[in-house]
Amino acid sequence: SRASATDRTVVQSHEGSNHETIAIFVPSLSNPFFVAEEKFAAAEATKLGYGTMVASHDGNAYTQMNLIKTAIAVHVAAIVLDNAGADVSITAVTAATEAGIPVFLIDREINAKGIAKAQLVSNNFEGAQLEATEFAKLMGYTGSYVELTGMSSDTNAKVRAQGVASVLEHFSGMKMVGNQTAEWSQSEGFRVTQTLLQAHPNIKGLIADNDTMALGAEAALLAAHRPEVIVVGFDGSPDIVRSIRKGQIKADVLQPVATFSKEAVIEANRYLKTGSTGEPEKKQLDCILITPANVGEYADWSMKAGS
Amino acid sequence: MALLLRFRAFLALIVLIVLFAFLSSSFLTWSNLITVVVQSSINGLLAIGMTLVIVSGGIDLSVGATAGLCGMIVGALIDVGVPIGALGVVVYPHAWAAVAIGVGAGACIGAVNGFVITRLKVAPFITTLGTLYIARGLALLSHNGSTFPFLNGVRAHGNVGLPWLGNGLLLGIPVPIWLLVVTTVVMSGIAGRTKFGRHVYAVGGNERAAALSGVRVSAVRARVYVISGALAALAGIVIAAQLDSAGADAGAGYELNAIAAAVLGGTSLMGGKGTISGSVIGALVIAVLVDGLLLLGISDFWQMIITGFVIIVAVAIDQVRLDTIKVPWLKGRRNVALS
Amino acid sequence: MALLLRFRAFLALIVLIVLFAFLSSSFLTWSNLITVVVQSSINGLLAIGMTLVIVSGGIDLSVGATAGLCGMIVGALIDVGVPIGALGVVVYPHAWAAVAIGVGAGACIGAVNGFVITRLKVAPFITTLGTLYIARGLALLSHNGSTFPFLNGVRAHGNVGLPWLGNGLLLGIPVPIWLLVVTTVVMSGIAGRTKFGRHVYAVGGNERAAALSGVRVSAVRARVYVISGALAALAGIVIAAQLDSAGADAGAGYELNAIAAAVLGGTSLMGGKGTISGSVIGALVIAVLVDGLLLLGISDFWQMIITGFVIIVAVAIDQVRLDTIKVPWLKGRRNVALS
Amino acid sequence: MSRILFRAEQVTKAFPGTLALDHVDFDAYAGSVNILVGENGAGKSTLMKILAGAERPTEGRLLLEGELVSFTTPSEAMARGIGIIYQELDLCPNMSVAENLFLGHEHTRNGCIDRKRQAQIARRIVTHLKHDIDPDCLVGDLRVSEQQIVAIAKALRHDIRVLIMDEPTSSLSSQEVRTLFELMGDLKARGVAIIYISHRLEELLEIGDHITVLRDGRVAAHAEMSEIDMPWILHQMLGETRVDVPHHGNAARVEPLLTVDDLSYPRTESGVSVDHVSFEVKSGEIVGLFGLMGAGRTELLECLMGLHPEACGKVTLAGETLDDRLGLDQRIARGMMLIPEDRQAAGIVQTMTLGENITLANLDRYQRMGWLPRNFGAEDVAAAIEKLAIKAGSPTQMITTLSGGNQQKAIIGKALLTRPRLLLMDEPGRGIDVKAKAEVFTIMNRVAAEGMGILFVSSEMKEIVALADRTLVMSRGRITAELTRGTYDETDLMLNAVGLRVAI
Ligand SMILES: Nc1ncnc2c1ncn2[C@@H]1O[C@H](COP(=O)(O)OP(=O)(O)OP(=O)(O)O)[C@@H](O)[C@H]1O
Ligand SMILES: Nc1ncnc2c1ncn2[C@@H]1O[C@H](COP(=O)(O)OP(=O)(O)OP(=O)(O)O)[C@@H](O)[C@H]1O
Ligand SMILES: [Mg+2]
Ligand SMILES: [Mg+2]
Repeated sequence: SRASATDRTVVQSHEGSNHETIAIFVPSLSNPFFVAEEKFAAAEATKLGYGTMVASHDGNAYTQMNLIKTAIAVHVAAIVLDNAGADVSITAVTAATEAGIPVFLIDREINAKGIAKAQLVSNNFEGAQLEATEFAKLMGYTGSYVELTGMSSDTNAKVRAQGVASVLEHFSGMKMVGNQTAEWSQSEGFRVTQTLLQAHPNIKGLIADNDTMALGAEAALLAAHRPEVIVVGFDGSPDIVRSIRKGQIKADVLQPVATFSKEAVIEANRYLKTGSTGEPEKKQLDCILITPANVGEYADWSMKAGS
Repeated sequence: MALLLRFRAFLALIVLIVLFAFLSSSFLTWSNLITVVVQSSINGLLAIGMTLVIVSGGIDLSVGATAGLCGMIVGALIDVGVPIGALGVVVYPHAWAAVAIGVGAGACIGAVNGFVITRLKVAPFITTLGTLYIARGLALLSHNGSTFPFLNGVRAHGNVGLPWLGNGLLLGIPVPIWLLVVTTVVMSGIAGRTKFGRHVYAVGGNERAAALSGVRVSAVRARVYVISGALAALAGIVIAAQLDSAGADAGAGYELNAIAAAVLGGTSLMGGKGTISGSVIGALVIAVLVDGLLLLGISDFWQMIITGFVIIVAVAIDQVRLDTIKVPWLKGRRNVALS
Repeated sequence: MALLLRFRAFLALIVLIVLFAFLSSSFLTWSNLITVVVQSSINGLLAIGMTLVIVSGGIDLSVGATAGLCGMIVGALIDVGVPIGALGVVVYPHAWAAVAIGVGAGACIGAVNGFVITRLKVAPFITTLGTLYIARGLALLSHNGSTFPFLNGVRAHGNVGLPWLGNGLLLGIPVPIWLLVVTTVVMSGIAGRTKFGRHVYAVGGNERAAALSGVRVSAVRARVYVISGALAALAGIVIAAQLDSAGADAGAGYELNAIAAAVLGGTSLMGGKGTISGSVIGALVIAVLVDGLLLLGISDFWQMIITGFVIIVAVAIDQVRLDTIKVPWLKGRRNVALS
Repeated sequence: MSRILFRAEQVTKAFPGTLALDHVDFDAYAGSVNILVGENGAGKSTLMKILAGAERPTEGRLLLEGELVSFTTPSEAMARGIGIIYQELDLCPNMSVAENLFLGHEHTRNGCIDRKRQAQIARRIVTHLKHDIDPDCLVGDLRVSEQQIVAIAKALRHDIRVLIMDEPTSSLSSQEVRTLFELMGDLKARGVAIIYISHRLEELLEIGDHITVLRDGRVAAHAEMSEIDMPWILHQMLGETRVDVPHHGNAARVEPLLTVDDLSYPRTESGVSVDHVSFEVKSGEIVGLFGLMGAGRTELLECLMGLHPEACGKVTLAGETLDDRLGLDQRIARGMMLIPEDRQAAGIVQTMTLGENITLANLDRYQRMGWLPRNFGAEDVAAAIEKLAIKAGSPTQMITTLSGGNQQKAIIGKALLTRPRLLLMDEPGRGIDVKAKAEVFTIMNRVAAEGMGILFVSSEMKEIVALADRTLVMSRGRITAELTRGTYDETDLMLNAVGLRVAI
C-alpha cells in the first residue's frame, strides 16, 4: 500500500489521455473503507485513460449536491458516487442524469430506480446476517452482548442493524443489553464501549456494525483486561484483518469494495463507449466472511481464492 | 475602515478568481460561476445572521442545527401534513405556508437563544451550543433519524412548489441567488440604516456606553439571535428544496463555515465591527475556493491542505499589502497596538 | 471572582454526580468514576491549552487536527520507523523518543499559528482554521487516509511501551489521569504564578496596557499557541495509545468540546478571564454528562437533547443562585453592565 | 537655571488628516516641574507618548542628558528611567492592583512571582500616596479615582529620572491633589524632571517651574513660571478669545423637576454608598453635587438613572414617580440623561466614529419611516463639533483617535443632543480645556435658562461655586449640607465635605 500512497499524492491533471474526466465522490476521506473505494475506482479510471475529479461529501447531502453541480458545470463524462443518503441523494443524481451525465452508484443504493445507470452495492443485509450468524456461533448461542451501530441517519446503519437483529432475535439464550451508536468512529467506539462496560460488566460479546467501531471497542476491551469478550466487525479493512491474525477480533465481513469500485468505472466506460452498460442497473454483491480460518487469503480488500 | 475590511475579502476573491481562471478552462464559464454563487448562498444566508450576532458581541453555534430542524419541519408539513387527531383527517398546508412556519420555527429557536442569553445570562457560546444539541436531537427524533423525501408535494394536496425555492429560475437566475441578493441588500440596509442596526454595533462596541445612550441592550441582543435563527431556517429550507428532501443532519457543522465567512469578510469576533456585504463576499471566497480546487482535479487530501493555506494567505497577503504601501495612519495604529 | 467562576462549574459537576448516582446504580462505582476521569482527560488536556489561548484573547481551532496529525506522526515512527534512504535501513526510535517528537511537532504547529497571528497579523480564528485544514490534510496524506494500527511496537525494534500511556496504570491509577493531573497542576502554576502566566492574563485583559507596560505582547501571544499545540499533540498521542492505533481523523471536532469545557469552567471568550482548574472541571462536567446519559440507557437522540439542555441549565442555575443569595458587590457590577 | 535632562528636537508626528506635532522643541529640566499646556488636541499627549517610547515620531530626535536616544518600545524608555502616567488609564481591569503595578517588571523568586513581596511594595507605594487600596483588589472593581492612584503608583515604582504625568489630577479630589503635589516636591528634590500636563490652570501656577504652551501642534510659547501669570497662559493658549462664564441669572422656577425622597443604596462590605438621601432639583436650576472621592456621588447619579434596581426610595420626575424597575432606556425616554464619570468604560463606543458616537442616543429623531436617511444627523454633528470646538479631522474619524478632551466633548455633545429635561453630569469637565469648559458651562447655563434641570458632580470647588444655583454636599453617602448660591465659599464646601465631624 505504500506504492499507492505515492500515486494519490500526485496532482492529477484535469484531463486524462482521452480528454475526459470521471468524478468520484465518496462520503469520507478518513475512513479506510471509503479511501479504498476511491483508490480502486480512481486507479481503474486512470487505467482506462480518464482524468479524475475526486472529493468527499462527508456524508452531507448538500455538499454532495454542490459537488455534483460543479461536476455538471464542467461537463465531466461520468460520476461514480457513494451517496449521502437513499432519499436525499435522488435529486442530485437526477440533476446529473438530466444534464446528460451518467451516474454510477456504489456501496449504497438510492430509493429510486431508472435514474442512475448502475447501483452496485454489497448486500448489507445479508452481510450483517453473515456477521450475526458467526457472532452467535462464537458466543455459543448464549450470553449477553452489546451492539454498536452506525450514524443514526445513515441508511446502511439501519440495514445492518436490521440484518443483525433478524438473526439474533432467534436465539433466546442471547440477550442484547446495550445498543448504542458510535457514529462509525473508532474513538467513539472506544469511549462508548468503556462506558457500556460499566453498565454491563458481564457482557460476553460485542457486535459492531463496522470496522472502525470494532477496532475502538477492541482497544477498550483490551484496556479493561477483557480480551475474552468476542468482537466482530463489518467492512474487511486491513486493520481488522491484522487484528484477526493476532487472534484478537474474532470475525469480520468483507465487503466487495474492490469489485464494485472497479466495476462501476468499467460500466461507466462501457456506457460512454456504447451507450449501455450491458448489465442490470441494480446489482447486489455478496459479502465474504473472514475468520481466522480463511484470513490467509485476504489481500488488499479482497480474498484471493474467493472462497 | 468598513470599506477597507470589505475590500480585503474582495481582494482575496478577485485574486482567487483570476488564479482559477488561468488554471482551469472550466472555471470562468457562466454555468460554473452560477453554480459557485448558488453554492455560496446557504453559507451566505447563515453568515449574514452570524455577522449581526458577532457584531453584537455574541456567537451563534446553533445555526447549522436550526437549519436542519427547520428543514425537517417543512419536510414533515409537506410530506406528512398535519394530522388533525379528532377528525382523522390530514391537513396539508400550502408550500409557502410551510416555508413561513419553518422560518417562524427558526425565529423561535433564535428567541429561545436570546431569552437564555439575556435573561438567564448564560454565555452565548454555551447557550447556542446547547440549542445546537437540542435542535439536532429534535431533528433526528422528529422522523426517527430518517429523511422526508419528495418535497415537491402532491397537486391534490395543494402543496406543490417547494423545490422551486432550491432549483427554480427567476429571470434566468436560480432562486437561491435571488434569496441571497435580496437578503444581503435588506440586511445591509437594516445593519447600516436603521436604529436597530446601529444599536447592534453600539452594543458590540461598548455595551455600557450603549446602555447609557438609551439602547435597550437586552432587546437588541435578543433580536439578533431571532434574525440569525430565521435566516438559518431559510437556509435549511433552501437546502431541503434543493435536495428535494429534508435530512435531520442537514447543516451539520455549518456554523463554523458561517463564522469563517464572517471573519474572512472582516467581522471582528470581539464585536462591534463587521459588514453584511463583507461576510457575503467571505462566503463567496470559500465557495470559489472549494469549487476551483475541485475543478483543478487536485487530490482530495491536497484540496484540504491548500484550502487551509489559501484561507490564511488570503488574509495575510492583505496585511502585507497594507504594510508595504504607504498608509501611515494605519501603520501608526499598528505600532501603538503592539510592540 | 476566580474562585467563584471555578465554583460554578464545580456546582454543576456536583449536581450531575448526585443526580446520576441516584438514577443509575453503576454510576457511583470506583471503576466508572475512573472511566469518566479517563474519558475527560483528552478534552481536559485540550481545554487546558485552549484556556491559555482564550485568556490571551485568541482562539485555537486547530487543536483537534493537531492531535490527529501528531498521533499519526508517532504512529508512523513506531509502525514504520524512519527509513534512512542511503543505507537502506530503518531506524525505530524508542517509544518515548517518538512521543517527544510528536509533542515537538505539535509545538511546531503551535509556533506556526503564533507566527502567523503575531507577525502576519491574521486573526486567530482564521489562522487556526487554516492550520486545522492543513494539519488534517497532512494527517490524511501521511498514510493515505489509513491508520497506523498496533502501536505497541516490536521488542526487537526496541520501541515498545506506547500503549502504557493510554491504558497503563501507575499506583493503580490510569496514566491518562496522571497526565491530566500533572498538566493541570503545572499549568495552573504557570498561569497563576509565573511572569509568563500573568502576562497572558494582562494581554487578554488590555493588550495596549500590557504593551505599554513592557510586556512583549507578540511573544506572549505566540507562546500560548505553542503550549496549546504541544498539549494537543499530547492528547492526540494519548488517543493513539488508548486505541492502540493512530487514525488521521482522530480528534476531529474536539476543538469545540475544548472550548465548551473552558467556557463552562468560567473562561470568557473576550479574553482576560479564566482558570485552568475551572476548564478541567468543565471537561469533567462534559464527561460525566456523556457517561451518565449513556449509563441510563437513554436513546441517542434523547441523549443529545438532554445534553444540550443540561449544558445550558448547568450555567443558568448558577446565575439564578447568584441573583437570589445576597452577593451585593456582584449584583452591583452585573447591573452596571446591563439594564 | 537647572540642567536640561530630556530634550525633544524638531519632533513631528503626522496622522492622516492631522499633523499632531509640527517641529516641536521641548525641554525638560532636572529637578523641576515642566508644564505643558494647550487646548484639547494640541498634541500634548502625542508628544508625551513619543517621549515615553509609545509612539515613534515621524521626524525629529530625542536627547536624554545630551545623548541621542531612540525608543522602539515603552520598555526601552522605562529602562532609561522614563516613567509615564497616561491620560487614558492603561491598566488591566482583570488583574489585581499589585499585578498591575508590577506588570512587565515582576519580582520573581525561583521562577515564580513573589506575590508577598509585590504586595508589600505595592502597599508601601500606595500608602505613600496616602491611600489604603488593597493590593489584591481587582483594578476593574476600583473607582476611577482609585485607578488613577494605581496608575500614579505604577509610574513611581521605578527609579525614575523623568516622570511624565498626563492629566494625573483630572479625577482626583483636591485633597489627593495636595498629596500628589507633596510627592512631586520630593521627586523634584531628588532631581527628577517632571513633565506635567493639566487643564486645571490654577494648579500650574502653584507647582510649575517652566511652562511650554502648545497650539495646534506647534510651540506657541515657552517661559519661566516665575515670570508669567494666568492671563499670559490664557493668552498664549487661546489667542484673543475671552473666556468667562456669566451666570444665567434666571430665577429658578418653583415646580420641582426631580424629587428624591429617602433614596438608599446598600453596600454590605463598607456600609452604605447612598444613605437616605432626599433632595429636589427644579427645572431651570443647576445643582452642584460636591464631595470627596468616595462620597457616593457617582452612585447617587447611577441610582437616579436606574442602574441599581435594588436601590430603594422614591424618585419623582416631573410629577411622575419612577418605578424602581424602570429601565435605563425608559428613563432616558422620560428625559433623563447621564454623562458618566468613566469616559472609556461607559462614555464612548470605541468601535464607532465621532459622528456615530454623537448621534447614538438620538437615532429616534432621525428615523424616516423606520429608516435612517443617508448622512442622518450630519448637521447636528457638525453643529456639535463647532459649538464644542471638537478638534477632529472629520466626523468619520474613529473616536479613539481623538484626544482625550475631545472624546469628552463628544460625550457631552451626545447628551445635549437628546435635549433632556434633567441632565446628570458626573465630572463633565474632566480633561477638557479652559475654552471648552467655558463653552460647556455656557451651554449649561443656556439650557438651564431654557428650563432644563441640571445635577452636576464636580470635584473642583471653583466650578461649583461659579456655576451652581444650589450645592449639595455629600459625605459618606449622606447629604450633609445644602448651600445656596452666594452664601458660601470654598471653605464651607470643604468643611462640609470632610464629614459629619464638622457639619454637626
Ligand atoms: N491614532 C490617531 N489617528 C489620528 N489622529 C490622531 C491619533 N492620535 C491622535 N490624533 C490626533 O492628534 C491630535 C493631538 O492629539 P493629542 O491626544 O496629543 O491631544 P492633547 O493635546 O493631548 O489633547 P487633550 O488635552 O484633549 O488630551 C488630535 O487632533 C488627535 O485627534
Ligand atoms: N476605600 C474604599 N473601599 C471600598 N469602598 C469605598 C472606599 N471608599 C469609598 N467607598 C465607597 O464608595 C462609595 C462611593 O463611591 P462613588 O464612586 O459613588 O463616590 P463619588 O463621590 O462619586 O467619588 P468619586 O469622586 O471618586 O467619583 C461610598 O459609598 C463608599 O462607601
Ligand atoms: Mg491628551
Ligand atoms: Mg464619582
